[in-house]
Amino acid sequence: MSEYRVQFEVFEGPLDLLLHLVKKQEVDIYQVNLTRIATEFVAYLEQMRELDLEVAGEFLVMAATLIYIKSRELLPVEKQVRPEADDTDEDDPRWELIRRLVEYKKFKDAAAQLQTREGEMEAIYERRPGRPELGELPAPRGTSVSVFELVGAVRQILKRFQEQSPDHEVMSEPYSVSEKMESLRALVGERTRLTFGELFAAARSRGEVVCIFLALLELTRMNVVNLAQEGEFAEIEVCAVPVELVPPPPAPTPEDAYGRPEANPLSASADAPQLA
Amino acid sequence: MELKFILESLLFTAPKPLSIGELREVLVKSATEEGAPPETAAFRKVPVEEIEAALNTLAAEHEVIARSYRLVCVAGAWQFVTQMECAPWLRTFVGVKNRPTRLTQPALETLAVIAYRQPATRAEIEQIRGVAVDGVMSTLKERGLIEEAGRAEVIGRPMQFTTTRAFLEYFGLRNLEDLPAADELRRIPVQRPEVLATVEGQPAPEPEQLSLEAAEAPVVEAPAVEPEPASTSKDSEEPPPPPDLPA
Amino acid sequence: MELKFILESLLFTAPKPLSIGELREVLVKSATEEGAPPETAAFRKVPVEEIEAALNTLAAEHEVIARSYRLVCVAGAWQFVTQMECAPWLRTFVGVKNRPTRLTQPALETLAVIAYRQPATRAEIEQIRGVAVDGVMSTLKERGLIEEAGRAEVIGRPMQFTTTRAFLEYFGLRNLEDLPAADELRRIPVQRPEVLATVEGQPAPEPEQLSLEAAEAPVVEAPAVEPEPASTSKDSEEPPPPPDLPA
Repeated sequence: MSEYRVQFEVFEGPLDLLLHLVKKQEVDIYQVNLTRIATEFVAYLEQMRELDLEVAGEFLVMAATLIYIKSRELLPVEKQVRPEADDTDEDDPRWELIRRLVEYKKFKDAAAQLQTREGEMEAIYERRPGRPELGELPAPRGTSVSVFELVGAVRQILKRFQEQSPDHEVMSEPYSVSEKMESLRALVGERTRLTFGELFAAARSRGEVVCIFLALLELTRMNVVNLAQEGEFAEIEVCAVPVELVPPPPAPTPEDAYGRPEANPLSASADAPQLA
Repeated sequence: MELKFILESLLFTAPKPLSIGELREVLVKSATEEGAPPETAAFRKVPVEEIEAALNTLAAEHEVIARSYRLVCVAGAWQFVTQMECAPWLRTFVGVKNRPTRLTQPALETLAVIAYRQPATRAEIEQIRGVAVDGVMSTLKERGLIEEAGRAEVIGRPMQFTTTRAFLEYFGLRNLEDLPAADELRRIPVQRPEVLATVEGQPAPEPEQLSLEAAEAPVVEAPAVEPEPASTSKDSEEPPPPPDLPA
Repeated sequence: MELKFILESLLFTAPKPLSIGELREVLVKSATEEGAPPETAAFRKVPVEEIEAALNTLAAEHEVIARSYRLVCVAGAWQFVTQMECAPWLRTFVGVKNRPTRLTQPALETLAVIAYRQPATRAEIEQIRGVAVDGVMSTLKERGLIEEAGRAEVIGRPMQFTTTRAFLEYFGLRNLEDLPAADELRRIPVQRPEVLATVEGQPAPEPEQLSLEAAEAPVVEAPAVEPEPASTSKDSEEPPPPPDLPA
């Protein structure tokens, strides 16, 4: 069978071969001379045998049907069973065969159309747009942010700059992380919530900022405080975790503490020390 | 702002096809978000039908302006795609499209039968194609183009098969109605001429309805190996046993 | 196949803006590749002027058909962009807030330094503020409040930044002269940066005294084609996939 498939790939089955023979007659499928087709079909199978090719069972079955049709045709007209009424139509094997051929041809044509479509799809490209440059809305509609905010920022910078005496020395840090944890705990207990910036407001050196930051991380891990942020650019808020909700450590609630990327203490670290 | 233009800009910006549901979601979300601009309110409760109508209008408009791209709907999702004529240059620019190898002739024929006659049993497919289809069927299943869809309520309860969403996507079809000549092939009316064979004849007035219902009649498993070749869905159509083949 | 349609399909498919040179390269490559389809031969030696003319024709055509997108040329590169009117929905679609939240203190301070000392290099800003500003800078760029404005002619040629028109709008200023006087900030001398580890980290060899007047001087050609890893990462990277829309 596989051998045959290689050699006669053109014909996908007996119906395919039949269609080919019908086409050779160059007449309408309903006008085809089935007697001739039968002869040609059998001849084709003979040829296959001579080539030592296995003939698939489906072809033999079809040959049998064709020979039966042919034998009926050979009878004298008056002895032929000629159905007159519609209800006997289906007894006519010729009709049955032609019906199958017509049906098969339609699906073969449909398959050809699918094949065309398949090829076309290889030539159609989708749009692959880049991210649109919409930017963010620079300002809420109608209102503008007060320029005083900018002035405030300028003052802040200058103040810090002046505080940094030009001859500042590196001193040993007079505070520790555990110390800062204690004061943070007290601060949060007192105020319940405060902003990230406030934590560092009093810090006077980068070393102190780092200590406060580590203390905050530790308290977050211990689930004493939560970090949250209202929106993308909002200040990070530090809130006390209500006592009754405190689960036994170490069971942090990563959702609250690290869930939002902006609230992630690690990413905030880049900006944290600037209030020192 | 007209709805169709908003939809167009969304489809133009989207890196993947968007369904009507997804488009609607953007419209609704835009209107209900905090600080939503006032113009978004108009489509806060836009009905699905309105979106669909706007999309069809858009597609028709793009057909008219005939640019190098067009708006299409494939398996319910809308997207902009290029015209085929630009392929030689896009192939250089984007690269050869990453698609699976093309289907073989038997696979395409089998797929066509399933596509038009779904749900179809293996026996029905073999009846139409006149050959066994086991190998082809498993290829099609592996490629996700067809899937099992319950059993037919006939003797033997054979498995039925339908095409998948991936089938529509593979051929770029909007839905099954979009299949070429769908109406004709779903129920093929094969008309019998009054007289067959070599004798002159005119087409009979009464068409044969080869409908889905007929196909669901009891069928023999794998008729290809059966001695009776023309065993159709209709038992009465079986021809008399064939004589022996000449040696 | 008309040249303009090929160009249109290329720009339509491209995920980034294309220069005339890049477009020409695709046309030439398509025609000279092995097994090139015959229709590609027509543009094997297409002159740059012809491409430019076709692009201008295209842009004019798109102006006329007035869709929700148009063809524009920015800094010598052509691309399709959506119309401003569709922005509220597109923002929702790509997951950008329609209403920005207030600037954080670090962002405000960084913005202040840039506003008063523009054009300012990253190193200069970090020196004045005493911290690394990468995160804040990209936030400000994303919000369109600052932009790149050429490179400083010092060792390492670091990128310089200026405030944008959006910055003026955000603070309700008519122009930069409207900024409240802050001569002190302008006068802070900048020295060699400390060991602040930043990606760019180019030590500025000389204190840069940059006044407001300097900021208004013409700036160097837009740097879009010269990607600089640290500062333009946002632009040069492949666009992130859009947020998945909930079904």
